[in-house]
Amino acid sequence: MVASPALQVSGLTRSFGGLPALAGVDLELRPGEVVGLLGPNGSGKTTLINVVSGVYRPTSGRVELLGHDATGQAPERLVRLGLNRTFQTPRPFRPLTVLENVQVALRHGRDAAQSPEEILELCGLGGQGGLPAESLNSSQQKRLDLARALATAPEVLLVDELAAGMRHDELDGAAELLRQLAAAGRALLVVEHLMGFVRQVTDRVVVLNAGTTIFAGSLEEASQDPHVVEVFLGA
Amino acid sequence: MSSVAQRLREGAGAVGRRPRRQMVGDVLLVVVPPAGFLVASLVYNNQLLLLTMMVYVALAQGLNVIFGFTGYLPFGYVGFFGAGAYGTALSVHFLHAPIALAVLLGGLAGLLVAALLSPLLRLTGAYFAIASLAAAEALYYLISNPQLTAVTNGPYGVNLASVYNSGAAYLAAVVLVGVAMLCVVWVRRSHFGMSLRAIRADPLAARLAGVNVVRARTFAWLISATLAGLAGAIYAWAVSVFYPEAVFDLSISVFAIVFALFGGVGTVLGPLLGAVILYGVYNYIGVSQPQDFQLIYGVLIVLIVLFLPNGLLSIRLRRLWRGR
Amino acid sequence: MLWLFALIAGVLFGLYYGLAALGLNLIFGVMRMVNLAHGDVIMLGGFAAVLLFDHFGVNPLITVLLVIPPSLLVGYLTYYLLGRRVQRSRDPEMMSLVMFFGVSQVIEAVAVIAFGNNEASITSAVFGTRPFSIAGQGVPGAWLVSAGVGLVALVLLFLYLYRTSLGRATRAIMSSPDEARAVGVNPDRISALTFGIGVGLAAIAGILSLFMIGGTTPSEGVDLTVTAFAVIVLGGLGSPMGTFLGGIVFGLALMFTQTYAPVWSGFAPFAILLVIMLLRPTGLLGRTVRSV
Amino acid sequence: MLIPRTRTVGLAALSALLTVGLAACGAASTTASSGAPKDIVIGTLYSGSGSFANSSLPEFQGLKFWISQENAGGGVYVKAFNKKIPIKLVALNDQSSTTTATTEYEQLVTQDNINIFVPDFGSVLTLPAVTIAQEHHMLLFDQTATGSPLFTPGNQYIVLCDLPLSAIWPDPLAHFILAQHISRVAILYGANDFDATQAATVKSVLAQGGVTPVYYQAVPTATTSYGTLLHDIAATNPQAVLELGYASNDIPFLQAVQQGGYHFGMVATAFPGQEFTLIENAVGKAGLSYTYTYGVPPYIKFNNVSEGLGTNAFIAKFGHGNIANVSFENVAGYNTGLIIQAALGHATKFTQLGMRAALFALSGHFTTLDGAFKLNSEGGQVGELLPLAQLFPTATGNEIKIVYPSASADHAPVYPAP
Repeated sequence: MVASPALQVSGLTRSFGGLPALAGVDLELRPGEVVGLLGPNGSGKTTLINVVSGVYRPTSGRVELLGHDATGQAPERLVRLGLNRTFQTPRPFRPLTVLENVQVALRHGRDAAQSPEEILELCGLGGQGGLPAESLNSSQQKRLDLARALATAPEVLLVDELAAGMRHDELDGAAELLRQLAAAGRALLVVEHLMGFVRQVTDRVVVLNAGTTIFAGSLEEASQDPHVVEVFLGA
Repeated sequence: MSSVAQRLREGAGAVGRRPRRQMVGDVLLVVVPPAGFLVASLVYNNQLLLLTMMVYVALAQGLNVIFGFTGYLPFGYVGFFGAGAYGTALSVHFLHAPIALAVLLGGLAGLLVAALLSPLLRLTGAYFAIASLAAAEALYYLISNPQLTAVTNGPYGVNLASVYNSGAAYLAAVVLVGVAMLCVVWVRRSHFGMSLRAIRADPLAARLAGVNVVRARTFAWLISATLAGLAGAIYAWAVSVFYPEAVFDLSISVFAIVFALFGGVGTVLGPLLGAVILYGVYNYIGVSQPQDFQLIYGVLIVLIVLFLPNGLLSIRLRRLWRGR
Repeated sequence: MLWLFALIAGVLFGLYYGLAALGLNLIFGVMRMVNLAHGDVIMLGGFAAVLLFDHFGVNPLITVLLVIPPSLLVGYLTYYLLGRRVQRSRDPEMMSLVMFFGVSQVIEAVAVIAFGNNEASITSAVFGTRPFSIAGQGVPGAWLVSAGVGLVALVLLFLYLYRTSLGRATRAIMSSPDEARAVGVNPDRISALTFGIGVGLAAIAGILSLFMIGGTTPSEGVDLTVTAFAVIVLGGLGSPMGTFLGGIVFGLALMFTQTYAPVWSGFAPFAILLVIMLLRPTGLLGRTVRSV
Repeated sequence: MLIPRTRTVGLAALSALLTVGLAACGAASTTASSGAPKDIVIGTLYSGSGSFANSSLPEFQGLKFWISQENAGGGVYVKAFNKKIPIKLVALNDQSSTTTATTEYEQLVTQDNINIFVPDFGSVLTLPAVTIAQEHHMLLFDQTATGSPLFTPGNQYIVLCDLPLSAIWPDPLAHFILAQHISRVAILYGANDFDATQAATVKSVLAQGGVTPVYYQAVPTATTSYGTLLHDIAATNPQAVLELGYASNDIPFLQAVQQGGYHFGMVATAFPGQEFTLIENAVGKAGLSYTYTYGVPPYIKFNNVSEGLGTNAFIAKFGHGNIANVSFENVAGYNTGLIIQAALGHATKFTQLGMRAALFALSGHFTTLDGAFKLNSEGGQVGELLPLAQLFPTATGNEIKIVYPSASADHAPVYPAP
C-alpha cells in the first residue's frame, strides 16, 4: 500500500531579490494520490509549482522525482523525467489549433504513441481539434492546458487552479477527470481555492503559509488545526 | 465564422494526414518559382538582375525561417552572405575545390559562423538584432584587414575569374530558389515548424510541452544562415570579382528584411512575392527614373508600411474573406 | 603617455557618442519604434549649422539652441503622421524599422537635392586652434565643447525625466504603457513630445559631429545610425545614463585600438559589443528582463 | 476544401507569371543593323547619392560636356563609316551601391544595346563592370578605377583612360621625400585597395633610398576621427606625415591637424588636388596652407594636345574661365570622352576589339589635357605621372603649384612648412 514517493520536496527555498517567496517547503506525493495544496494568497503555492516544474531554480533545497534528483532541472528535462503542470492563467499556443497544441506535446513527450483525439476527448475537447486555440473560452483553454500536459504522459502532474472560472456544471466533470488520472497511477498536486472542489478530489492536503509548510494531513484535521484556521481567517 | 472554418481547414492539414491536394500545392510551391526563373532567363537577358533577384528570394526566405518562425530578427544577416562569398573564394584559392563543392563550402561557412554565434540567441528583440549586426561588422573588419592579406587578400578583393561561368551560376541560383522554397515549405508544414510556432507563441509553455527551445531555435538559425551562405557563394561566383565591402554591404540585410516583411513573414509565399515585386520595382525605378531613384523608392516604402502594415499577403486574406 | 591621451580622447568622444545615441534610445524606450532615420537627422543638424554659419555667421553653439524648436515640430508631425499609425500594426517594432528605412532614403534624397553631395563642414578654428592642456595632454577645444554640450544635455534630460510631471509620465510609459494609460497619462502626447526631444538631441549631435568626425554629407546617415545603435545596446535600452556609459565604452575601445593597433580600430568596438552582449545580455545598465 | 489548394497553386503560378511578365516588360526589341548605326550609344552609370556621389557626379558632368561638344558639331567622327554620327547617352543611377551597379551594368549591356561601355567613378564601382564587359565582349572605358584586381593579363576588354595605376601615383611624392633628405616619415593609410597600393609604393621607394617609415599603419576606410592617431604619430617625431585616404578621410585628418595645433615639416594628403574647392571649404584656408598633394589636371597644364581641348581652353569653356569651377573629375570625365573619340576616330573596324587595337596603336603617341596616353599590356595607364603639388596661401585662398619633379615644377617647394 505504501509506494515510494513520486515527488519528494524537502527544505525548498526560493528568494526574489533577497525576499523569500519559499522558505523551506516539505512535501511528499505518492503515485495514485491527489494532494490538495492550500494556503492564502501570496503563501507561495504558485511559486512552489514554478520551482518544482523548473520555471525558477530553487535557492536551496531538494526536489526528487521518481527517484531522480530533479533539483533545478530545466522544464523540458523534467517533462522527460515524467512531470508536467498547468497554469493558473492558461497558456495555450494561441495561433496553433487545439489539435496542434496537443501534437507538439505528444511529439516531445514520453509517449508519442498516444492518440491526440483521445486525450482531447478525455479533457472534454472532443471534436474541437481544428479550432485555433485562441478561439476557445477560458475554461476550454484550461482544459487544453491540461490536455497538453497529459500528452507528455506525466507521472506527476501539478494542477494550478483548474476549477477557477469554470461553470458549475463543468466542475463535476473536472473533478471526475482528476480522480480518473490518479486512479491510473499518476500523482497529482492540486492548487485550489474552492474547498468544495478540493473535497471532491482529495482528502489529503498540504497547507502553505508565508512560504513554509504549516500543515500536512487530512482536510478534516486541517479544518481543526488552530494554526491553519488562524492563517485562513487572518487572510 | 467563415474565418474560423477556414483556419480549421488550414490547421487540420498542417501536420500529419495532409490532404493530397495540399501536397500538390506544396510541390508546386517548390517547383514553380525556380521554373519561373528558368523561363524568365529565356525571355529576358539581363541575367544578373534575375540572379540578384533570386539571391534576394533566398535571403528573404532564409530570413523568414529565423524571423518569421522564431521572431529573431538578425540585422547583420549579411554577415552570413559575406561568409558564404569568402568561404567559396577561399575554397577555390586554397583547396582548389571544384566550383560546385566551393559553393557548398560557402554554405558551410555560413553555417559555421552561425554555429559560432549561436550564443547570441540568448538575447532577445533589438539586442539580438544589433548584436548580430555587430557580428557582421566585426567579420567584415576581420576579413578586409590588411594584416590578413595572405589569407583573405584583405582589402584588395577577390578574383574568381578562373571558375567564372555565368550560365552555371544562373542554374545554381535557380536550384537555390528551389532549396529556399523547400526549406520554408518544410518548416511551415513539419513538426519542427509546429514546434517553432509553439515557441514563438509561448517559449515557457513550449518547454513544458517538452520542446528543447534552445535546440529548435539554433536549428532554425543554422538553416537560415546556410541559405544566406549559399546565396553569398552563388553571388560571388556570378560576379566573380569583388571587394569585401560589396558582400558585407549592410543594405543587403536591409533589403532582405524589407522584402520579407513586405510580402509577409511566417508564410511560404510572402517573402518570394516580396522579393520579386519589390526588387522588380526597385530596378524599374532605377532604370526609368534614375535621377529620383532614392526618393521614389523611399516614399514607396513609407506608403507600403502606412497602408499595408501587415504585409502583402494580408490583402489576400481580406479579399478572400470578403469574397466568401 | 599614449594611454593617457587615449583615455581622455575616449571619454570625450564617448560623451559625444552618448549624445548622438540618446535620442534613439528615448524614442525606442517610449514608443518601441526603431528610428532607422536617426543618423539622417544627425546629418541634417550638421547641415543646419553649416548653412547658418556660412550665410549668417551664426556660431554653432547658438545653432544648438536654434534647432530645438523646429526639431520639436518635426517630431510632433512625424509622430502624428507616421509613428502612430505604425504603432497600431501587428509588429510595431519591426514595421517601424522598415518604415524609417524608407524615411531615411527620402531624407537622404532630399538632402542631396537641397545641399548637393559634397562634404560640408565648418573650419575647426571656430573653437580655437590651440589645444587645451588636460593632465599634461593637449586636447582640442572642440572636443571639450562637444563633450560639455553632451553633459549638459544629459543633465537637462535627467532633470526633465525625474523632476517634471511630463518626465514622470514619460518614464511611466517607458516602464509600462498600459499602466500609464490606466493612471491617466496620454500616451500620444508624451510620444509626440518624446519624438521631438529625440529628434532635437540628434540634431544637436549633428552640429557637434562637424568637429568630432570632420563634417557632414548626405550619405553619412546609415553609418551614424549603426554606431548609435551599438552605443545604446551597449549601455542598455531605455536607460539614458546607460547610453552615455555605452558611448564611453565605445569611445575608449576606438581610441585605445587607434593607439595600439590602428588597423583593428574598426573591428574592436563591435567585438567588444559582442562580448558585453554575451556577458550581460541587457547591456551595461539595462534592466533585467525576465526571459519567460 | 478547395480554397487552400487553389490558393497555394494559384499563387505559385501567379508568382511564376509575374516573374516572366516582369522580365518580358524589360526586354528590348532593338537589333543591331549591318550598316552605320543611327547613333552611337554610350552607356554609363553615375552615383546620384551615397558615398561616391561627390566624385561620380563631376566626372559624369565632364563626360556629358564632351558629348554636348561633339553633338553640337554633328556627332563624333567614326572612321569605320567615315562620317560623323550623333551620340546618344544612356545613364543609370547606381546610388553608390555595388549590388545595384552590377545589375545596372548588365542592364546597359543586355537591354540598351550600347556601343560604348563606360563605368562609374572609382575602383569599387568599376570592378563589377569588369566581368560583365568580358562576358559580353564589350571594351570597358575605365575612367578612374586604378585598383589592382581590375587588370589581369588575360583580359582584353579594359582600357584605363584618365589616371595612372594607383601603384605609380606616389612615385614622385616618395622621390621628393628622398630628395629633401627627410628621414623620419609617418604614413597613415586607408585599409582599401586604392590607398594600400599607394602606401606600399611609397614604402618600397623609400626603402630604396634607405628610409624606413617611423610610423606605418592602416586604418579602416570609415575612419573619421584622427585626433588620437595624430597624437600618436606626433609622438614618433616625424618630419613628414603622409595620409593616404579618400576625400572623406583627408577632411577630418586635416581638421585634426589644425585642431590639435600640430606642426610638421611636411603634411601630404591625396585629394586636395582632385577636390580642391570642396576640401578648402571644409578645412579652411589655414588648414591647407603648405600641405602637399598629388598634382592633377587642371593644375598641371597640357595645352599642346593631339585630341580635344587643351587645359586652358577647357577651363575657358567648361569653367567659364575660372579654374576654381573645374575639378579633376570634370577633366577625367571629359578625357574619357576624348579617349572614346580617339578610339572611334582611328579604328578601321567598328568593333570592340577594333577600338582596343586603335588605342594601343595610339599609345605613346597621343596627348590630351590629361597628359600622355600610354597603356601597358593589361590596359593599365602608365603614361600620366602625377607630379607633387604644394598649396600656397594667397590673399583669397590657397593656390596649387607643382613643385616636383623639377622638370614640370612651376614653383619651388617650401620645406619645412613655415
